[in-house]
Amino acid sequence: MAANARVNEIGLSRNDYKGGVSTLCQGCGHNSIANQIIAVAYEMSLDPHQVIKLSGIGCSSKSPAYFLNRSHGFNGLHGRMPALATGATTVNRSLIAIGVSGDGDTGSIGLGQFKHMVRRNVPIVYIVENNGVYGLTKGQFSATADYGQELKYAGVNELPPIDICLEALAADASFVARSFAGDSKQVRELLKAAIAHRGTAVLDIISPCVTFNNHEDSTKSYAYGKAKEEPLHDITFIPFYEPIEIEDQEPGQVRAVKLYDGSHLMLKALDPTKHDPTDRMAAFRLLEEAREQQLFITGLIYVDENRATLPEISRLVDTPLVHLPPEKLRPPREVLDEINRRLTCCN
Amino acid sequence: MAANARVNEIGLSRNDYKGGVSTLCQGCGHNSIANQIIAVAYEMSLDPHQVIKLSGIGCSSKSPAYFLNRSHGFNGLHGRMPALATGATTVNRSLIAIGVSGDGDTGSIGLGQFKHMVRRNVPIVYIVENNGVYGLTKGQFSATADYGQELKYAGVNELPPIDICLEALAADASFVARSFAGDSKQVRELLKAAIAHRGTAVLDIISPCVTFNNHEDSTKSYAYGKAKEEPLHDITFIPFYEPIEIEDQEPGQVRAVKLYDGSHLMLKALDPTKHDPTDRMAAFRLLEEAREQQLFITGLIYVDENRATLPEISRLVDTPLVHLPPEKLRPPREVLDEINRRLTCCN
Amino acid sequence: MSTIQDLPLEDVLAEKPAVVNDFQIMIATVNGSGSQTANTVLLRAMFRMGIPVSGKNIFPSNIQGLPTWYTIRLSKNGYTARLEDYHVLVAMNQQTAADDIANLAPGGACYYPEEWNLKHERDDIVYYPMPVKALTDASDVPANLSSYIANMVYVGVLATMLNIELSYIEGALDYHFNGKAKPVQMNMKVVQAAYDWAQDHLAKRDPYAVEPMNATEGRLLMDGNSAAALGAVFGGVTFAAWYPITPSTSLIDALREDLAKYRIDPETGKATFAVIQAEDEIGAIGMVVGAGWAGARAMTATSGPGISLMTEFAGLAYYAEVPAVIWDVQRMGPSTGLPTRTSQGDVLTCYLLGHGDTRHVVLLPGTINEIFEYGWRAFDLAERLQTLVFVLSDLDLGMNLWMSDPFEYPDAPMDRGKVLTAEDIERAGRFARYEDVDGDGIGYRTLPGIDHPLGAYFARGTGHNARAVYSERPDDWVENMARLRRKWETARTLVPKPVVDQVSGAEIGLIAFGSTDPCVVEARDQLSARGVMTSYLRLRALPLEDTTRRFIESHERVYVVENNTDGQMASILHMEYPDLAPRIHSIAYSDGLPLSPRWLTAAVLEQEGR
Amino acid sequence: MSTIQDLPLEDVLAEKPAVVNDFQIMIATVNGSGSQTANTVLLRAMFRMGIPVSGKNIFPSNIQGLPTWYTIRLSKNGYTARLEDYHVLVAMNQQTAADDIANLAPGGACYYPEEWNLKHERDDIVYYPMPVKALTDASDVPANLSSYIANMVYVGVLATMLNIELSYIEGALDYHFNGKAKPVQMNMKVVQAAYDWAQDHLAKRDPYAVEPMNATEGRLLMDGNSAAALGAVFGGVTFAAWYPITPSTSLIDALREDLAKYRIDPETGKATFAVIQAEDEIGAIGMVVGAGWAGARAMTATSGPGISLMTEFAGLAYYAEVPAVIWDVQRMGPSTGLPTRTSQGDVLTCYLLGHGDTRHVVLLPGTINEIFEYGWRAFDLAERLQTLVFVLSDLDLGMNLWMSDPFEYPDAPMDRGKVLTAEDIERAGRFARYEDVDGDGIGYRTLPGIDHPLGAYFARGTGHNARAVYSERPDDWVENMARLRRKWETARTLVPKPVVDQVSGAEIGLIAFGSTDPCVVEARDQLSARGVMTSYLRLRALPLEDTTRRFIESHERVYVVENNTDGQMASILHMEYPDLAPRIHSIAYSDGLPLSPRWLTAAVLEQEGR
Ligand SMILES: Cc1ncc(C[n+]2csc(CCOP(=O)(O)OP(=O)(O)O)c2C)c(N)n1
Ligand SMILES: Cc1ncc(C[n+]2csc(CCOP(=O)(O)OP(=O)(O)O)c2C)c(N)n1
Ligand code: SF4
Ligand code: SF4
Ligand SMILES: [Mg+2]
Ligand SMILES: [Mg+2]
Repeated sequence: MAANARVNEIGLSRNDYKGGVSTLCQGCGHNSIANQIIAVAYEMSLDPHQVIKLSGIGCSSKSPAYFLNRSHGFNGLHGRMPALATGATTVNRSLIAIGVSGDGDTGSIGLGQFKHMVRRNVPIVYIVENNGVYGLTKGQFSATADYGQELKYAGVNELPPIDICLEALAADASFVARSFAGDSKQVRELLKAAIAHRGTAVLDIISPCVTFNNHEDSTKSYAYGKAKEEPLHDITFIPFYEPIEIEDQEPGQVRAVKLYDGSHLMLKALDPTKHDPTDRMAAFRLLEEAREQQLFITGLIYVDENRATLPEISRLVDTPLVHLPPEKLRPPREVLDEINRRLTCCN
Repeated sequence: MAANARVNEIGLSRNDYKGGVSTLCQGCGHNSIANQIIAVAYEMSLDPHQVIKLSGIGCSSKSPAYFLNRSHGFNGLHGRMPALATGATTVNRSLIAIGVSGDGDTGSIGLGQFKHMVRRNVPIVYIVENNGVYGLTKGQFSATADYGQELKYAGVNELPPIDICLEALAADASFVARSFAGDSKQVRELLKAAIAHRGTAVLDIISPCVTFNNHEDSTKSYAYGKAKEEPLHDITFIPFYEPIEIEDQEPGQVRAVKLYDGSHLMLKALDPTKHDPTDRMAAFRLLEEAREQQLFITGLIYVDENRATLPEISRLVDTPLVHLPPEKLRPPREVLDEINRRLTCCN
Repeated sequence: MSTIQDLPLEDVLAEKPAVVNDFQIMIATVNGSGSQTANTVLLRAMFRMGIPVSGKNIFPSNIQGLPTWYTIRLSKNGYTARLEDYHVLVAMNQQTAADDIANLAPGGACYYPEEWNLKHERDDIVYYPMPVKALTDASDVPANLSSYIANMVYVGVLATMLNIELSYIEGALDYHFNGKAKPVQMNMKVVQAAYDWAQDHLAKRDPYAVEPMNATEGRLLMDGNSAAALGAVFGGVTFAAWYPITPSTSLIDALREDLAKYRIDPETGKATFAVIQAEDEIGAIGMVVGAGWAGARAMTATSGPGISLMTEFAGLAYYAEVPAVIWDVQRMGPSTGLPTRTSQGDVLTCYLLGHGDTRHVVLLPGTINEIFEYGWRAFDLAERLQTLVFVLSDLDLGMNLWMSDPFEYPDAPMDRGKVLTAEDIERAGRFARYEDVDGDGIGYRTLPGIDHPLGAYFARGTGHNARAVYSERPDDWVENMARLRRKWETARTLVPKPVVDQVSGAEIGLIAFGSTDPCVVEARDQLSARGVMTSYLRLRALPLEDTTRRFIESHERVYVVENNTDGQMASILHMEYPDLAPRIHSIAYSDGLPLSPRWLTAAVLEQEGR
Repeated sequence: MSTIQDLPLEDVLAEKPAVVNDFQIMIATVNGSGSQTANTVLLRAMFRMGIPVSGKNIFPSNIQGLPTWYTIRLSKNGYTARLEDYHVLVAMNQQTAADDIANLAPGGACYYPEEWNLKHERDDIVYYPMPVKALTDASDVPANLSSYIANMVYVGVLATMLNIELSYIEGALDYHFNGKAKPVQMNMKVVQAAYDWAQDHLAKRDPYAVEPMNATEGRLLMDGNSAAALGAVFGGVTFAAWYPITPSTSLIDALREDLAKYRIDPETGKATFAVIQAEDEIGAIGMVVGAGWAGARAMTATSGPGISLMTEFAGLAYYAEVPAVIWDVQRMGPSTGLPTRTSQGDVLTCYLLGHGDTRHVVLLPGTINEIFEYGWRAFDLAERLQTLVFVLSDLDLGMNLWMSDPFEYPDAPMDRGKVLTAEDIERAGRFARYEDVDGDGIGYRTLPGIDHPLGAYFARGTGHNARAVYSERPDDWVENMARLRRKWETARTLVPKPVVDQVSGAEIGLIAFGSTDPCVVEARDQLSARGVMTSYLRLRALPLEDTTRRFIESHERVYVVENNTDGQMASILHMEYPDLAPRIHSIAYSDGLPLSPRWLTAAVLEQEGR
């Protein structure tokens, strides 16, 4: 039986959740994430018409074109997707918003908007496809780049990285998780939890850039000693890579993932029996410790299901505002007459 | 002996550190802070010509006009002082930069720039005169407003406050302190430490707005039960207040400060014997606990004297860039000749 | 209490008969002193007497303690422009008193607190000391509240001296305090005491007086920002995002109040709208664009600095074709400029906002009525044209009180523009977002949530083809821009037409827009008294439409009058009508104050070489 | 390996004699395939043969896998504009091959990988299959590196077929790899193998060939962004802040490289400059304005979206009068538009950037030399005028390789403008920042750190008087704006004058600027061949100066040629010269590609009714 023939609860096949053909580099972690979104949307039987896809600008922000073709999408401005999402989800509270951003998009230009969106608890699954570089503009450091990391064209990064999860937490996020693009299973699980979450669900997914983040020297990795070949060509040649995929990770275990250039990324899967994700202080501690140990904690770091979302705070009617009929929007003639009466001279 | 007659180590009187006449409201906490800056600059014998005063837009951001008239000042754009400071201090590394911002300026519109400045460890004393409202635009909530607080025109604030100190810490600040405008002594002490600090020194100073933050209901305070008078006049009347001034606070003690409207602010002075300000994790814990207890920790929360500053990272020559002579700036003719030779056809 | 001084004023007064309902009062105070209530009560009292009035508040960009001036003009002829002269001065600010008095028109009246012991240096004006402190102290208002009502002293004194019946004052207070008896009473007590005191102690020695008329019956007095808010409510606004900035803040304040009044769902008690205070103007416009894309009637209000920050999003909305409404209540620029002074300095900025080849629809209301109308109509235009609509007001229009005819209920149902339903798509079997099906340059859009497999599209600011698919193809780009050009031509036919007063035989035409209308109206009368006949066209929108071309063609010289430095509207006319440009001349001035008719008359006469 | 097919081409070729040094090559690849090295090596090889060349890269806005085209034009007459036709096609992208081949000029040559087994559908072109895979596989380059050098196959084949001596290729490779022997050798091996293969297997059946000339001696080949960076270094730049954006990124990349080479202090090994990657463009311009205020020669480089974000700071710098240089390497807008396509669409935006009455100095380099020159001169202007100077380049100028004369060393010492020292102030006994001492509208400034009690001032974007003190006074505002107007008049006299080729008897004039120069130059020749004589004025800066007025006055019709949709420069001319506006016509077009002379010639003929 072909996978395509199968349908989910609402009668859609996996194909109905597909997007356009990706124009990202072969092997780019962003593509894996798009695939997991497709898988999860299919498995959860999301109605694609009720989904909106939002993004900023960057390779990562192109992703929404590569999943859920039947959903409306808005590829906005660099770093400004949070504002678009805030407006759209407020006026139509029945929509499921999936936002895809990059680390430059969210951590550099978009940091302010990101934090204010989190603070407002806008109902959105907000994915940061985090590669520590600006992919689309060819390899500058983003604000999440490792301290001391070296890139061919950008030189050495001498600034401390911004931690998307810590930032979300500090801004009172109601859902904070981290994963790795190559860990499909965990990405899917966290995506499902995020979609089920009412408010802002921040998902920081490490998604290495095969083309520009080919660092030989990274605080995330142990030294990679290969003597460098004389370059035979310049940056305009980009080799093809297979996407990285890791096996299921044991909770609590630290795993080193080998990246395209031989460098390593240190991941540590959260042990849910040891970490209580409703404990904010514990979440801070977790992130701070991981930072000191220079590894990445993956899993659900913090969740608060009780925080009111923006539409709730705004005390909106249940009907999405955009579906209100004209008579609910324009007060009747008598109201204006009464206003005129009250205002005009000389009562 | 008149205070004016006294001079400091560099032969300047206190008067030489004064600014213009304040146009802020009588009793505004911002004025007290300006006065402490004058006092500290005088006491530390700062050379006013080596000081630059920078600010954004707001009542708070007007402050630099009210101290150190002999220093250059730049009253910039709303929320964008960090960028101005970054440029100015990089090209003239001998300057002492004192920045004054507001909670709207830093916490709302300026959050992104603020955090990136902190991350770069730009050498500046960055003061946030924090009153939880937009003073200059007449009393809207800023991002640091208490959750649940009620203002006459803005209604009830349903969003969690942004904690300037926590934000600074998350962005790898090298100096984080909090104080209260009415605690002159502590403000002065922290100002001195901040000025002595090499990198970004973030000073979050609670500075109540006598005019608009006259909240009757605040998570910072115990309920204020006074039955409200029928307003005899509208918002255009602003009563005069005496500035609030508190006595020296015992370390570790919690103190309730009565504000203009009778509401209370809960302050807790840090006990330096109990808190190690070089321990980042401890600083996170401190802030998180204070948050849970709805009080404000005052004192030096975190300091790291070792983090490299932006001019250091940039490996600048010791001479301020703006003082380099032309011959250090424009390469000689021979260099261009050589470039031309290398480039031109057909070597 | 003071005694009445004797001044050798006879020479001045002898020539001057009583001046009734035709002069200007200037009230000089410091801000934060609460004079706003007193001033608007005075204004409204005279309005209720049937006298055409206008009031202008000239205030500083701080909260307390700096000079503030309020002018009240009475004009039996109905003129409402700013006069440079003032004839009655209420000097309550000692700091500026010398200047304030020096500029009082000869023969004028100067009221001041007797506590000052002012030296009466001018002998061509009348001085009236007022026992402000004594009267407030004497009032039975609790001591801690007495300073709240100090300004009522001058209200009472002026009532006596100008001849205003106290019932009008009381009515105005009642209006001001929304019928709440207690504050009305407390204030009235002071007014009455001052009134009585003046009756007893002051002899009228100046010619300025008021008399009831019948020229305001059925009219209302409102500030533009409140009218805009009300208009938006009747436009069915569902979403507003904003960031506080003078002088636009009160627009959103009013909107929030009105929405809470008129747009709470009666069944559930819940809101049929959302108003979000953004973290800055980039956030505000971003939210509005997101909401507009999702199908809401979305708006924001801001001023120059906010407009600057909205530049990038304005370009996105233009090119992705998202409807939304942006109110720019203009203040002085460049930069933060003078936050509390008026200007028409953002015309070019808004018209062209965004990098690349961008051009926006701009509405230019000139009266309170129009502000209300554009408050709702802007949404119809935005949704019909699927684009941003800027509405340019300014501090003068927005924050000052103006007379207006009552508001007219929208003359047509809301125009939600070309939005396809699932059924529409099912019928057509296809959907291409940016296809020019009707030849008017406007495509059909769908809203997120539409229940049809073909219903979705992908909005973006990057190049796209008619099916909203990313495209870098040169022909796609050119076709898209050509369609946007057609849409622009469609916009010409939909925006409000100019108001024209074509005077046969007039060689010269005046073109203006927005808040300068009262100035032009009055200057035209002054000019015609000097034998210069003028036609007048008041622009009400960009893009221009043919009326304006014809108006220019039919006059040898046209002067474009505007309250900015660079003559921005003149520049737009030059670039849009290069063939007519030589006859289009700029008369522009900007010093933070509304334009005065005297200045305009002189400027026209000078340019005309007369 | 492939055998040579026989095609009935005789009819085409019979008419066509050899076409030497006068045709265009199109190389169609996918991006990320590394063809850039092959293409520029080919270009440079022919340049080194003495043939005038120009190369244009038309690439997508992604990193890997999408169509990319590179055109190399050879023109014995020295023309460097984009041709619409191409005559030699190297088809390396199967995805676009059908279109690429369809558009090849009749009689043209099509090279393609033989692995495709391409059907030869056109009988009016010559097909040359190339054994790309076989030759790379056969090379002794390690297998894992072989795809790096696949593109060298077409370099070798073309060398044979066009008649390029391999020594030129080797020289170009040597230049490309900065003299590093190993990559040169490895690449050359493949080139040689392909060359040999073609010698043996391909018979020349098309007319296109190259021959050494002597037209490039002493000239250089460079992209504008590199020239701008070098210019800035010689301008003594000390501070650059930026945020990455195509197509300006390579300007800062080059700047960082050059600074590291030429501006490390030899004594200390430390930097005499700082380059900071900001978090966004608001940050970038803010840093630059802060640095400029503090006395540095500060610059940023960006493109349209960045310009939009800089709007508010641009207004501040204008009004607080802070010197700094902003490079706008223009790409297609509105909005994110086409990030990798060229346009001149930011002219109006930059000229007017900021709300309120704001207006900026804009430099408009048209050649690589000028870019270098303005790279340093912009600082002199900015500091002299104490204002922002925008330099408008574009993707075509900035990222493509152009021939140029060698760079000229600055003809004067750096002009740091009016900066007072402590001694100056001591002597004068006073200091007023915004006083117009010299009548040129430019005040004297001091820098932070000045050691004098009177030396400090307070910069701000709000209203201020001549002493830099906050002021809301109408007269202070008016005086300040009047002074800025005088400064603007001073700017007219300081900015580069237009370059004029006035042809006596020409009825019509062409006005252009920037990257369209090659197009205009060639079109003028075409027009004159059609009997239409034209004069030509190339603008090099705004504000306009009198040369341009006189040029327009001396022609009955003037056409403003520009690579945007709205005719933005024409609009500026209309608004600046309303009296001349009727004779100023717009010829504007923008589809992402550089303008072609054929298009311009046709457009002028059409407007001229010929
Ligand atoms: C205002 C603005 N500035 C700059 C750019 C150029 N730009 C496009 S994508 C990008 C960085 C993207 O980085 P990131 O968000 O990390 O995404 P990635 O490509 O790495 O997935 C930049 C700077 C832009 N489009 N808009
Ligand atoms: C771009 C921009 N938006 C809005 C404003 C209006 N504005 C001036 S001050 C201010 C808020 C100031 O609040 P805060 O920083 O807390 O200072 P405070 O007045 O409370 O001391 C705002 C919104 C502005 N000047 N510029
Ligand atoms: S450049 Fe990097 S981030 Fe962009 S598509 Fe390629 S691999 Fe992914
Ligand atoms: S409004 Fe508030 S913040 Fe502003 S000056 Fe007055 S008291 Fe201070
Ligand atoms: Mg990235
Ligand atoms: Mg504040």
